[in-house]
Amino acid sequence: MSSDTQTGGSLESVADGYNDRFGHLFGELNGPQFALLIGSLVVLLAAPVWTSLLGAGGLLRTLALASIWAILAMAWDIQSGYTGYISFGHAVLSGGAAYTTAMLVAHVNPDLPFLVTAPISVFAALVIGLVIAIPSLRLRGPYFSLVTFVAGLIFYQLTYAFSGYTGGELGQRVGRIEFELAGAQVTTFDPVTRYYVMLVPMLVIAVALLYVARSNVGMILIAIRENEEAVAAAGIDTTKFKIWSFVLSSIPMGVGGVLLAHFYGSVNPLNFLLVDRSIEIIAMAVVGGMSSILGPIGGAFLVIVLREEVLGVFGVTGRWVALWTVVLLVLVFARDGLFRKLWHILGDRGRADGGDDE
Amino acid sequence: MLGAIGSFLVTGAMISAIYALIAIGFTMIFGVGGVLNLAHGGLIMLGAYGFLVVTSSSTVEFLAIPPIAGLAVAIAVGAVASYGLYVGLVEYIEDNPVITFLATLVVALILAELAIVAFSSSPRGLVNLAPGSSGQSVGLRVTNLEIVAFVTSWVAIGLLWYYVTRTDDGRSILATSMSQRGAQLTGVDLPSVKAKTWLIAGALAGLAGVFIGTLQQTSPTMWLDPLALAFIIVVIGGIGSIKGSIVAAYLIGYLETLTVTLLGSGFRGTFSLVVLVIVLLVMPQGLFGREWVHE
Amino acid sequence: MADSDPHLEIEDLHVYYGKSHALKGVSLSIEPGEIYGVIGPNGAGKTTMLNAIAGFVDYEGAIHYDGIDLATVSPRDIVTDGLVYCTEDRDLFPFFSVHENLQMGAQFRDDREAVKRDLEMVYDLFPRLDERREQEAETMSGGEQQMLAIGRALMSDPDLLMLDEPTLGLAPIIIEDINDAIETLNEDEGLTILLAEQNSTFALRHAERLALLETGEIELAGPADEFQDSDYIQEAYIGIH
Amino acid sequence: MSFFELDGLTKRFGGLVAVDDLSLSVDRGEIVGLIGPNGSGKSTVFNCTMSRYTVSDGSIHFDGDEITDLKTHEVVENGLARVSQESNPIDAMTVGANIKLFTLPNSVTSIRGGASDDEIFNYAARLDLEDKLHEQPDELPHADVRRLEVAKALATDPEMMLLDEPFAGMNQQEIDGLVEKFEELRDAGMTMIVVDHNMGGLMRLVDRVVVIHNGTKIAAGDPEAIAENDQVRRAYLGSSEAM
Amino acid sequence: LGDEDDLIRVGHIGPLQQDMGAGSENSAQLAVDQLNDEDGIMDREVELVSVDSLGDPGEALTATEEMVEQDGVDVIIGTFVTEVMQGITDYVADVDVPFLITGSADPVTVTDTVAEDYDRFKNIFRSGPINSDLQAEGMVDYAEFLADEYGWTQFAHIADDAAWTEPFSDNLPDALEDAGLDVVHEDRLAPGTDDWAPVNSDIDDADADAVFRFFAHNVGTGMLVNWRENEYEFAIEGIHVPGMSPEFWDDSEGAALYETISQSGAAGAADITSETGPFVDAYVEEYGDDRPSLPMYMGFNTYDAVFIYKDAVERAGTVDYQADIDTIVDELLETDHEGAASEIEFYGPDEDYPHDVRETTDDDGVITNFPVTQWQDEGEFECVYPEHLASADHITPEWL
Ligand SMILES: Nc1ncnc2c1ncn2[C@@H]1O[C@H](COP(=O)(O)OP(=O)(O)OP(=O)(O)O)[C@@H](O)[C@H]1O
Ligand SMILES: Nc1ncnc2c1ncn2[C@@H]1O[C@H](COP(=O)(O)OP(=O)(O)OP(=O)(O)O)[C@@H](O)[C@H]1O
Ligand SMILES: CC(C)C[C@H](N)C(=O)O
Ligand SMILES: [Mg+2]
Ligand SMILES: [Mg+2]
Repeated sequence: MSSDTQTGGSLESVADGYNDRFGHLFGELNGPQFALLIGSLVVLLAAPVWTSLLGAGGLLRTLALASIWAILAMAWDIQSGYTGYISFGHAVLSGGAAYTTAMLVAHVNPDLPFLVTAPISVFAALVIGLVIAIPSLRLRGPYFSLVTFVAGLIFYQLTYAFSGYTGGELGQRVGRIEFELAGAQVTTFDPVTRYYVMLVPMLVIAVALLYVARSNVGMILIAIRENEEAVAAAGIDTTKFKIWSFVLSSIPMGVGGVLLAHFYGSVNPLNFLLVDRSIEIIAMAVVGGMSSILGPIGGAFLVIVLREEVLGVFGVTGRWVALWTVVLLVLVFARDGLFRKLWHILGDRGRADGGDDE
Repeated sequence: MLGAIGSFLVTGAMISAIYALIAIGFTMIFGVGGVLNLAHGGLIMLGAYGFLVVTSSSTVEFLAIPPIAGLAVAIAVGAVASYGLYVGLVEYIEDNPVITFLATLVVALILAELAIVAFSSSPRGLVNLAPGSSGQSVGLRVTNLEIVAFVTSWVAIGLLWYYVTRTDDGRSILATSMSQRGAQLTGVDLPSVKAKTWLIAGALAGLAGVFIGTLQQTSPTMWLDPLALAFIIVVIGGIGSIKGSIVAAYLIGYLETLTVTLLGSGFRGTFSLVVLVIVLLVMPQGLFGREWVHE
Repeated sequence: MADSDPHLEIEDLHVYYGKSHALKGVSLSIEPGEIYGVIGPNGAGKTTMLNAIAGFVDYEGAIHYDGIDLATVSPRDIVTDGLVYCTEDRDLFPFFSVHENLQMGAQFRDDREAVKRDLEMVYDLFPRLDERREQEAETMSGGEQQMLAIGRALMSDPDLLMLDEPTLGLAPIIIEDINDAIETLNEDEGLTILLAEQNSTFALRHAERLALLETGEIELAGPADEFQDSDYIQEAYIGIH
Repeated sequence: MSFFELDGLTKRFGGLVAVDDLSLSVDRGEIVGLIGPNGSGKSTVFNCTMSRYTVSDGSIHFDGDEITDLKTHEVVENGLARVSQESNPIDAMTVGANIKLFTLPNSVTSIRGGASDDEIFNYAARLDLEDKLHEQPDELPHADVRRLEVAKALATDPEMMLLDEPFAGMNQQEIDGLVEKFEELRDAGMTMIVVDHNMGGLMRLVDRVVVIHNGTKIAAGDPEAIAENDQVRRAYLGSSEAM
Repeated sequence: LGDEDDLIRVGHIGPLQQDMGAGSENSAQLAVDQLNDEDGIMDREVELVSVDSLGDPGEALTATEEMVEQDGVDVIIGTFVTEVMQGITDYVADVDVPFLITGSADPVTVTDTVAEDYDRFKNIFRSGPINSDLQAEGMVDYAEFLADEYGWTQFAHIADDAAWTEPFSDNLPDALEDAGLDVVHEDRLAPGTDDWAPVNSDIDDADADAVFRFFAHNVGTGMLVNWRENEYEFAIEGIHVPGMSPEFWDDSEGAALYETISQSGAAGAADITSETGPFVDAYVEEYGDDRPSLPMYMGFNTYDAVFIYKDAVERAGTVDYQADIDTIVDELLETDHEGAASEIEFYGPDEDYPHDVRETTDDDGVITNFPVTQWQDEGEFECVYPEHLASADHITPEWL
């Protein structure tokens, strides 16, 4: 591709520096793409500063919430977006982790520290993920989606059937995150700390998933989506990789679920298990651009900011009508996702050969 | 004891007929277009609210038409909405099953929220088509409405069965489900077959909406359970098989009645879901289904 | 209709798949009652041309059938007007029986008596199908499926039959059966046939006139005997016969 | 024991016996042709070997090991590769990536691995695809797609290949080119079973022909003898004209 | 926090998209408007900040934080669902903002908090309704009334599977037996039950004369329809929150007929105190065309709470809860208010239900601030119990 960048060679040379060192790990970038990434990162890391300057403390809470959903959307993407086995019940994984935390607190010991409940809950998400994945991955296409959809319904109903343990419709209290880190007390009571407690795991997970997605594993997962038989013919155990994708997905889903439980301070079926939640996760990934990891992050921030900050003008119910309508429009008119579009526009403007975001 | 068994059999039969009605429209759409129309539950809800608007004196007073006319309105609302959904949305996206799956579900969510805006989230009752009950003398309790629903469902199912399996038009609908290209090559009028399919499915949904809306309640959340049921029944019965849907509807109807009788209503749906998963794993094509052929 | 009016007339046909230009201005005309062969290497655009005629792809240019501009007619009406297409992929109804598949071929026809006669004709032509009336199409072998596809097309009472690669992947002995069938239909029923073939032997054997298509353009068109010494045929068939 | 051996292989689909007690052996370095009428069970034999179908009865041995009940990927790891009747490229990936996929290790933790760009170039070059590495498969002419299928099979470094109708839909010129490539592979020690209805291409290539009909062997021998065999003519070839 | 201007901000939280929450919000607004028509609170203008709990503890916590940190409210009034209230108590206790509960009924609201750790939770009060322990007692009184009236002795008991009904399930059956009545059937139902045929048929099979059902999350329309169509021979009594909506008659197409509901304020059908009538009239004048056209029980309690807060802070001479919470609490404890719902006084810190509203009783010790209403002919809401407040007689279906 010919070099016609006016945006300044310095940007390009920084991007090149990155490409030389990390390009093979996370994918190559051109100047504008690099600027977008670094810019977004700075905006996110500095959010407590600029939100308080703007007097928009509520926005910080929204961004914290968006970070959690970004984890969920990325986690869905590495499984469904990459393998093409579209899960319609992913909220079960995050919900499972959240409920594990809640039930540990409610039924084992209310004083269990976060550093104990969190790993157990993430592990629970992994177990649930495998319980769903192992039988259902034998099925293809709509059948797989159906079983995951149904798994969501089953878990939803079980919270009612076993309301003695789960608190039924009304759910259970979880409380805040409190733990010690390097001698300092970290608590989500403080809005700024809470924000970073949500943001940092999101960034770590993003880097990890990007690394995996740009590796052999990502290539194989995509190939499974495109043509599973061809992958088997290549001597690759597709079952193993599909299950692996569920593992890669369940762990961050668990992390997201735990964070969300502490963010709300409580769990209930509505916020954690209702089909709407699974669909929201998918909507974020699709709006951002499936199978790109970065796209779903953008999708999550867009959807959550719309939902919490912008569409509120339509009222409590109206905002959902508006939000779902936006999602529907993206599905029909930009089914590859908004952020992927943006990424490709930047890719075309810059010098490097697109961002191979697949 | 006899009374208990009798009432189990009767209750099961009533509910199962309605389940069959719910599922068949969904089966048709899935079978013919390969479209998983997750807005099917939304259409059922529209039927119920359509009936509410025209029959209740508390919504639009001067309307308040007799319930039997309201039934016709509900059927029409379901049919038109269903057709509108197809030409307004599904037609443009049906090439991509994932997008279609998602978009129709989003439509259902939008419909549910709109229902809240229009009617608030409080559930509503519907004017009863057939008040009263029968059978107390022999120790069985059945409301007249259940009897009406049972008979109407079977008439609708019977007509549909005849249409699909015994007429050229109907055979074309089945054929289209197997191969769209083949249907075109043999001169099937695709737009008209699709229109008919969506209209019929929507009409059945509207009809079912009135029965569910009266027997249970009419509320903005009433779309999900019927959808889940339709989904489960269709998969257990086998994609595209009308016979399968009816058998599975009875299986699930009786299973639920039994579960409720023995374990209480909290476990109502859970067992159906478990049965579904088992059926899928043991015989992925369902009882009467064919392997899902892509395109 | 006067003999001189072409049955099918294609003028300056262009088809694009995205940026790629698959047909670049093809013109040809087919007379009633003739067998017309279109040959050419892989990817030349033969299937694309038939798909355009059947209304399955968008095109530029004009296609007239019995004087009707096909652009103004829906794919369904093209079939009911007697222009019937038997595709490369066969496109059978996999879960219908042989008999039901044949019935579907005639689903738009009202002339019940004639349909019955045609059904007997097809069963006469392909005794194999007669033996397997109740077998589901999906479970038939490749060759039987090809017979069924042709049979189903005949049930639509065609005036002009388009056959795309009727011999692909078939055993030599079945190719012979199909040879006989084509000859019978053309000679006894006066059916016009447009035959697209990549393996030219078969087309050369039947067609009265041929067109050679390469990368979307007609390289050569004319009576069959002119073709025997064309460069393409020579090159493509080195080492055969 | 031969290099590759089918022993009493049987495959039933419900009541239908697609392959019926078929035995067959192939020596290292041999090219065997497998022919028979449509529906005689040829592809089914390949599908059983590659474990796309589970075997109803009988056994399959390869290079001294039993491979009857292995999974597809395990069969491939053992050194068998198949070019199937339908081309199966991944259209969303370039030709190069399609080939690379076939070199990736079967390990979820192997993040980087598989063939280097040079190696991929070499695989492609063996089938004259080296100029097309950056094209998408759906932009390629049919013959190139078939060559890509062979290149992918080669990329798994097989010792033996099963070729299902490699010549279908090709003209004579293209067939000749492909026959040459196969001969080069034979010279490099590759063992092959080839299924095709194109007698011109097939008979030139193979050392030996096995004919099956209704899933059972009806004849075997060198190409000339088979072409003259009456039973084969009646069941498959018809009047020799079609050759 | 947000106190630079001279406004006093009254925070309100409830499920605003439901009739209950909307009625409560309207009532709060009415109270604030009435205050501003006079001298406000401590001569400062009052502003209402109303947030939606969405009936969800998580959302409610977010909304509460926002209300306290962004909007700087001086008091929080509301919460309908007990679980929502529990979701925000930790936070509310930590920030010390006075919190007057006006909808949630579970006694643990105070017994697990104020009673356990007074210093931490002292800013939490409930001005209504009386807690479910006391409500259960009230129900026993009512059952005895029914037994006298109709000779009913066999009762069934079913309830939402939710926190607020636990006291009913725990206490009511025993208390009824102690009163010499039989409890022939008991059950708890998951919220969202929509198939009522088995529920009614179980009650019928048990030969109950009446069923006490306690629904706040379940909607009993289907139960009523099924009951009427089958002409089941038992009466339907107890609590049914959706049935408290003045719009329920229309919503249920008249299926509401004959059901009774206990609720503070008696839906305005009776003059419980001298404040009741004027409040209801003012409400109807302002909001009578909206939904709900009457305040509903939470509206009464919320309206009262605004005035209780006003009186207390004016006595305390401060609204600065961060500095003076102890003074404010002390003054709240002094409350003796003639409210629209009833006479309001709080239990003291050392009693069984610290900071909870006291029940009022008549001379026989019968609880009077938990009256029973009944849907009667043509959609009239009547108060049928206690007898001295009744606007009409309790009636039973003609098929009984
Ligand atoms: N749907 C499509 N999208 C994009 N390109 C296509 C499509 N269908 C065909 N092509 C391309 O158009 C050209 C003509 O294809 P066509 O199938 O018409 O050839 P053909 O002559 O029938 O070949 P064959 O002998 O292989 O059947 C080829 O280059 C092919 O790759
Ligand atoms: N999945 C299946 N289910 C049922 N029957 C099958 C299945 N696969 C193949 N068959 C049947 O098994 C028989 C053998 O099929 P196979 O594909 O092996 O034939 P083939 O020799 O490869 O034919 P061709 O030359 O047409 O490719 C056929 O009768 C076919 O209908
Ligand atoms: C119905 C009310 C008296 C109780 C309220 N719904 C609660 O959850 O506490
Ligand atoms: Mg072609
Ligand atoms: Mg084959």
